[in-house]
Amino acid sequence: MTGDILRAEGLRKQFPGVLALDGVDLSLRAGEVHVLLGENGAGKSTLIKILSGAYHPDGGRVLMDGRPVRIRSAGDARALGIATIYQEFNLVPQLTVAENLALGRPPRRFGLVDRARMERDAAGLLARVDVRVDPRTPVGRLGIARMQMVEIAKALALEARILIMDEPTAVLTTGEVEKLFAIVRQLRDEGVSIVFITHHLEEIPQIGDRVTVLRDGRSVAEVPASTPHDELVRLMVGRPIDQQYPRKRARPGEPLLKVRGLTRRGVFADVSFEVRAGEVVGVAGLVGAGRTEVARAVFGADHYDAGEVTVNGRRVPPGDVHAAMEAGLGLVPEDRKGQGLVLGAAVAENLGLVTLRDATRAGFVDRKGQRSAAAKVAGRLGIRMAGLDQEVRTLSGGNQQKVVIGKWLVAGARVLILDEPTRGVDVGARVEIYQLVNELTAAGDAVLMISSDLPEVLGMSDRILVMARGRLVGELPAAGATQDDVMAMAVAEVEGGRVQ
Amino acid sequence: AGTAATAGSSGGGSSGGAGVKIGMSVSTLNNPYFVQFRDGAQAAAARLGVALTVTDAQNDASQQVNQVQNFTSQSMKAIIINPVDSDAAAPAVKAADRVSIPVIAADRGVNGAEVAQTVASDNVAGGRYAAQELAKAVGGSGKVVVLQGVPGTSASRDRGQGFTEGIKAFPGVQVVAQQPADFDRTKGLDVMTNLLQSHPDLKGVFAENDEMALGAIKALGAKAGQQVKVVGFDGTPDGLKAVAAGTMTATIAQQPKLLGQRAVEAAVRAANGETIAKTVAVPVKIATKANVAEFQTS
Amino acid sequence: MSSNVLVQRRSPVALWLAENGALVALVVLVVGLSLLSSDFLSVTNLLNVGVQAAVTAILAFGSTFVIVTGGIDLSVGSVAALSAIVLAWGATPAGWPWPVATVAGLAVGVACGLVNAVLIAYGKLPPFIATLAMLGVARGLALVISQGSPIELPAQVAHLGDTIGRYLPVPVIVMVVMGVVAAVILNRTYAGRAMYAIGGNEEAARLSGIKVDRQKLITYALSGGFAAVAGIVLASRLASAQPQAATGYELDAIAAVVIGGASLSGGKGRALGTFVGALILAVLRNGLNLLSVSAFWQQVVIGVVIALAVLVDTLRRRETS
Amino acid sequence: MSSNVLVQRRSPVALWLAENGALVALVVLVVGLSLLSSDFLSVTNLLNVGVQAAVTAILAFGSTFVIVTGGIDLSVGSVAALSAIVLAWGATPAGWPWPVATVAGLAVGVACGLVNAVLIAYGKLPPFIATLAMLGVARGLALVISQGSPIELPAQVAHLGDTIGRYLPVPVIVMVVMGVVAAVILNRTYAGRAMYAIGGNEEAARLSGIKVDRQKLITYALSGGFAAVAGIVLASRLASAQPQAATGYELDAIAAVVIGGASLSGGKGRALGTFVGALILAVLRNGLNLLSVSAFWQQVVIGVVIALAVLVDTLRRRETS
Ligand SMILES: Nc1ncnc2c1ncn2[C@@H]1O[C@H](COP(=O)(O)OP(=O)(O)OP(=O)(O)O)[C@@H](O)[C@H]1O
Ligand SMILES: Nc1ncnc2c1ncn2[C@@H]1O[C@H](COP(=O)(O)OP(=O)(O)OP(=O)(O)O)[C@@H](O)[C@H]1O
Ligand SMILES: [Mg+2]
Ligand SMILES: [Mg+2]
Repeated sequence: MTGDILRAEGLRKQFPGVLALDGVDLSLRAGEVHVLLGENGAGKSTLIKILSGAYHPDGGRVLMDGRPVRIRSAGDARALGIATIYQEFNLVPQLTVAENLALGRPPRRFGLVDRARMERDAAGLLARVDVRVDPRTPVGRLGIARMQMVEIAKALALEARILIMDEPTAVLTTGEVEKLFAIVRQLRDEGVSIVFITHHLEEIPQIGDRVTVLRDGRSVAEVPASTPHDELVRLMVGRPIDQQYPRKRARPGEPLLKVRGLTRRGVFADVSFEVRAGEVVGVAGLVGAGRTEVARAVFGADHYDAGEVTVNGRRVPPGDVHAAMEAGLGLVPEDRKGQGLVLGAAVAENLGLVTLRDATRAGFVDRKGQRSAAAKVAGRLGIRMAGLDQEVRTLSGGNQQKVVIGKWLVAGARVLILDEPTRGVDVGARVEIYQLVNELTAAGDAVLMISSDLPEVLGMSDRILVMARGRLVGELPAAGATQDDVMAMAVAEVEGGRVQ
Repeated sequence: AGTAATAGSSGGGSSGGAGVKIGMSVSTLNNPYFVQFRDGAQAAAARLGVALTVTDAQNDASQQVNQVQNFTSQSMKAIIINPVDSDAAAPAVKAADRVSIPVIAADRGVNGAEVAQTVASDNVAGGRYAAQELAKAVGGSGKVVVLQGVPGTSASRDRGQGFTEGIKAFPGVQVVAQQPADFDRTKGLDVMTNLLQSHPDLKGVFAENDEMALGAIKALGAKAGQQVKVVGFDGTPDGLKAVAAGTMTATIAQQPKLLGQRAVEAAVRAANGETIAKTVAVPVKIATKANVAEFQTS
Repeated sequence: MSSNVLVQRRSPVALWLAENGALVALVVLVVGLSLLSSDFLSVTNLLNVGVQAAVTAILAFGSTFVIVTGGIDLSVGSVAALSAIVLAWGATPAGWPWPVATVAGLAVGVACGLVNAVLIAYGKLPPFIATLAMLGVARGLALVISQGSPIELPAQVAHLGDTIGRYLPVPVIVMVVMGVVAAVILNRTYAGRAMYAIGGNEEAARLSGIKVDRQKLITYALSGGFAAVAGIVLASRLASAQPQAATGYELDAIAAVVIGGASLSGGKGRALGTFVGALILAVLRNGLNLLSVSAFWQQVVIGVVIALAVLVDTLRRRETS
Repeated sequence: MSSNVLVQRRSPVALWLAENGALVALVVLVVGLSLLSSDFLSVTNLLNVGVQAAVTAILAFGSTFVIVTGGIDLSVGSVAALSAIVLAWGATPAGWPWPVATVAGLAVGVACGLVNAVLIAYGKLPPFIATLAMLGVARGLALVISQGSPIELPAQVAHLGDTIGRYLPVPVIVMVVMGVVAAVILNRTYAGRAMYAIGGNEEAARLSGIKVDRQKLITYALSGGFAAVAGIVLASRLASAQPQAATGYELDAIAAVVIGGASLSGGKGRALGTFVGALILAVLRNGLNLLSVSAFWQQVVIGVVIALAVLVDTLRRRETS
């Protein structure tokens, strides 16, 4: 191990209205896992996009093996042996898994794409990340976690010297995280250097060797991965955070949301539960358990075949989002880019989307009122932006997530369904969101929280529902339950097996 | 004419046309002139008792070839083609010749293939008449403009050519602009409005069809027929009305109804195996205020 | 949280220009033409340009709604013709009072839009196909009703083509009014804001409680209604409704919207931009006539200038960003 | 992970049908027309339909590439005309040997496509605007070169319009060959797969090392090349190159592609679907002629049938999914 395989020195990057990087240094040794840590919008993704050729820096330089290099395109990065898994998916939904894995470099025979070989290669890669999916499935049909695993497989296929991973664990459940870590460790032992971004601080000692902390576009510290949790938080946020899960349990009142025998053929069956006023009900399960599908059906985003949903005593017709909202339901979807945000519109517009109807008098929208409401929520969630007019597309991932949650906070729903609400959100902002959940329940509203982050489910729920293969397989009181209890239930064999 | 003879045996009917199927492909029906042409043909067909199928080629030569091909597979006894383009019609006519169906060319000739008869009014000659009329109307001198039809169409080419040839005889008349208005009334209005800006001292306008002429008249307002003389082409009902009203000085009337009628008559005779003349000229006439009444009644 | 938000403010003028880039192209064009032709910059000529822009602009305002939602409306030219024909036919051969005929003409336009919307929202047809079908159907019906011949417009309606006094052409007034209506709808109403949301991300709009299907009905109905107004203005200028009027105008309308800064993938577009786009097209055609550019070259020049106009805009935008 | 996967397998036939839904519409149309007209199902007539579909189909194959990348090419009709005019002009007035003239004609088509691509990829023009500009420019140049008059085609090239023996029309052969070429490019070549990637997610394509700009050059060049072939076939059928040929064919070509199941937002589309789409349009026009539907009503009927054809497809697709 002689010195650094890659060094970044004094990188600067200016966007219109935002100085994203303001002199960032990074040193990466061969065969180490180097964690990048920082609040939402600190500049982590911008840094790695420079290293992977997606952005060009306005200042500073990058050295590989001690020599300065220019990375002008994804192709250059690839030639230098750098592979990247971006925070936002870079998959083509219409193409098959096999084609996505070979994107940009399909195997060819006599000048023509060799599909048979492509599918064989894909099967091998998928086996390596232990994902069971037909390589001929279009990627658009996969769930979000499975897509992430495909992204990982795609990066592995490049057999790079340097592997950069931007929040790969954000959308994975505990089981897959373990699998991913096993792969990472193996690669590290083979001498591959890994840059790893995460907002899950508990993952750092498990997987990392060293940590570089970014704050406001500057690198503020380089510390060993064994640095205590509180110290990392202080470096990152600039202040300590005393309680990570500040749940204040209230006494549950009347049932606000009742779901009876909800069934959608082939997806979920006979799901019944209720959520009471003042309650936070967590929903845990493995990826593909059907939690998202149930949430969407309850909210009217999808149709279902049987069962009924009542909110506050009112029956909600199936497949009617508007009626569900009228009844007092709200849904923060898991896929912020696809379902949560109008990416090309301003922050203010997005925050006002749900309340558009309420802000309308005689057909005219009170845009001033909407703006001030948006400004209030943005301030409260600490959305880091150039202004309310910034396009949501150009916000950092975590800040985009805050906008998705924010738009429902403006709306004031009685029962809020949160699907992976803190995905990609930094520790500080997470606590802010938890505080908001507390305020909602204290005011007599209810929250149904789907999360693959088990500590979060355990820490913030009052009760936990566990789903497996499209069925509700059990319920636990949050107090006293452990991660193992939940996992045991989630993987337990379901009577009847496959849902049809 | 050989084609006509061979078709005779299958005619079966007597001198009339009862039961005969005839196909007619019209270059476009988006133009009142061809609508009248069709009306004349349909009237004649009704009178003779023949079944006339009319298709609209929408000014697209290859669509017209398709339509004529389709006629041949429908076993029409005769086909009338009003070519979108004289050259481009040849392959279609050849295809009909191969299966011995007589073809009558109407309004425009067909170059490069045998037709049983061409019924047409001469657009080039019409253009020359227009030049003479306009020159006479402006008193042999002054600035004039030409509103052109859709660039590249044979009607625009021939009328424009005739006009250019004809106007040479009048050295005092100066053609100061030739601008396209696509045979369209609205475009005629807009283009004329614009030309008036750069040529306020205009004396005359030749429009390659009545639609554009009517647009130009609208643009000229009170000047039309007074300071500025407008000559159109086609003799459509609206055009003739303008001539009667004096806003249009003259239009080269082509008698489209008569054209349609003659074409059907020729087709029926060809279908019955009679020998018919190679060409029939339906005269173009100059409609002016003095004689416009004759045209309006027909 | 973050204490120092790293913000550079840009001047409002710069921002406004960045959003109305087509204006720069228009100004360049106007300056160029004034230099090339002494007739161009007269009041009468500029009014002519306004009148000649009116029909395209009104069609394009309607298309802006559709394009903002990420759709496309190819039927506007045909619908304009059909509306005018229905009006004229109602007033003259059918003998209805002219206000009834006018309402009928407008209603036909709205109805065509609604049919488009039903096919798109409920039949799930791609807007391109649904409105291409309507392009044929509306044109065909206009020809059927009129028997292929122009029909005279009732005199009261034909006044829409007049000029009030010396300097106030009614088509220009109608254009400005329709433009303001379009701007208000887009910026200030629920329907307008919903259009942007749907065009930006239809699924997100739906999950935010916007009734996407119903909003599409409104959008295409507006487009049809604007097309009807355009058709009536067009007919009034000639005092006669032509069944073949406005053929091919859909491409002009869409071009005006896109030149004005909208994106065909939806979520972007402004009434003012569309207005500028329509003016660019009208100025260009007017200028070519004034300069007596030959018929064959005109199409070449129009093509080149359209490309340049938008190129100027995109290059300038890239620099500022 | 989960041992039992919640996947329903569908039969290959059902899948194939779901992906080639337009075929169902075509079959319905053919059956309907055979019942209505006894002339329809004759060999000669079906060959006619094939010949009549050829030009649209070849244009549409080229458009498929562009639409798969999420673009649009409005210039194909004009480019077809320009290519044929250049060929004819080169061979006759200019006196080049016919193979040279033919290569020149094809090269012009490719060049037009490249200009489109440069404007789109490097000038960042919306494809709609870039190709709309080219629509005007190419048509104008065709008129300029030909002076507005048709030019005779060299006899050797005109043979492309012939029929070999009784039953083998050359345009049909050319169409089939171009279709196979398009299918192979789309399915089996790097360029083809890159088109899908760009249309599906341009950013992902770029970050996966695909040279997006270069691929766009290839895409539009192919579209231009296919347009040139279509133009030459069209001219050969008429034995003469017309400056006004193929006017408005761009909409037919796009319609064929979309009827064939492609999406204008990119990432989807197949050569076979496009072929079926072009056949639907040709069968429809042929059928209406055979049935002697009145000219005015034809446009109405074509519009209605196009809408129905795609409606059948989308409704069926909704059921199976
Ligand atoms: N294309 C862009 N245009 C304008 N601003 C941008 C753009 N991309 C990023 N930014 C801004 O740069 C800053 C840094 O963003 P970056 O995505 O690097 O943050 P991050 O550290 O990855 O945050 P997160 O943890 O939320 O993913 C943010 O303020 C963001 O809004
Ligand atoms: N092994 C699998 N292969 C293919 N598709 C699967 C598989 N498992 C689940 N799915 C699909 O994924 C859907 C489940 O969605 P999703 O993964 O979003 O569920 P979830 O429980 O919300 O999980 P999470 O939100 O944690 O990703 C089901 O509709 C199912 O068809
Ligand atoms: Mg990030
Ligand atoms: Mg989920």
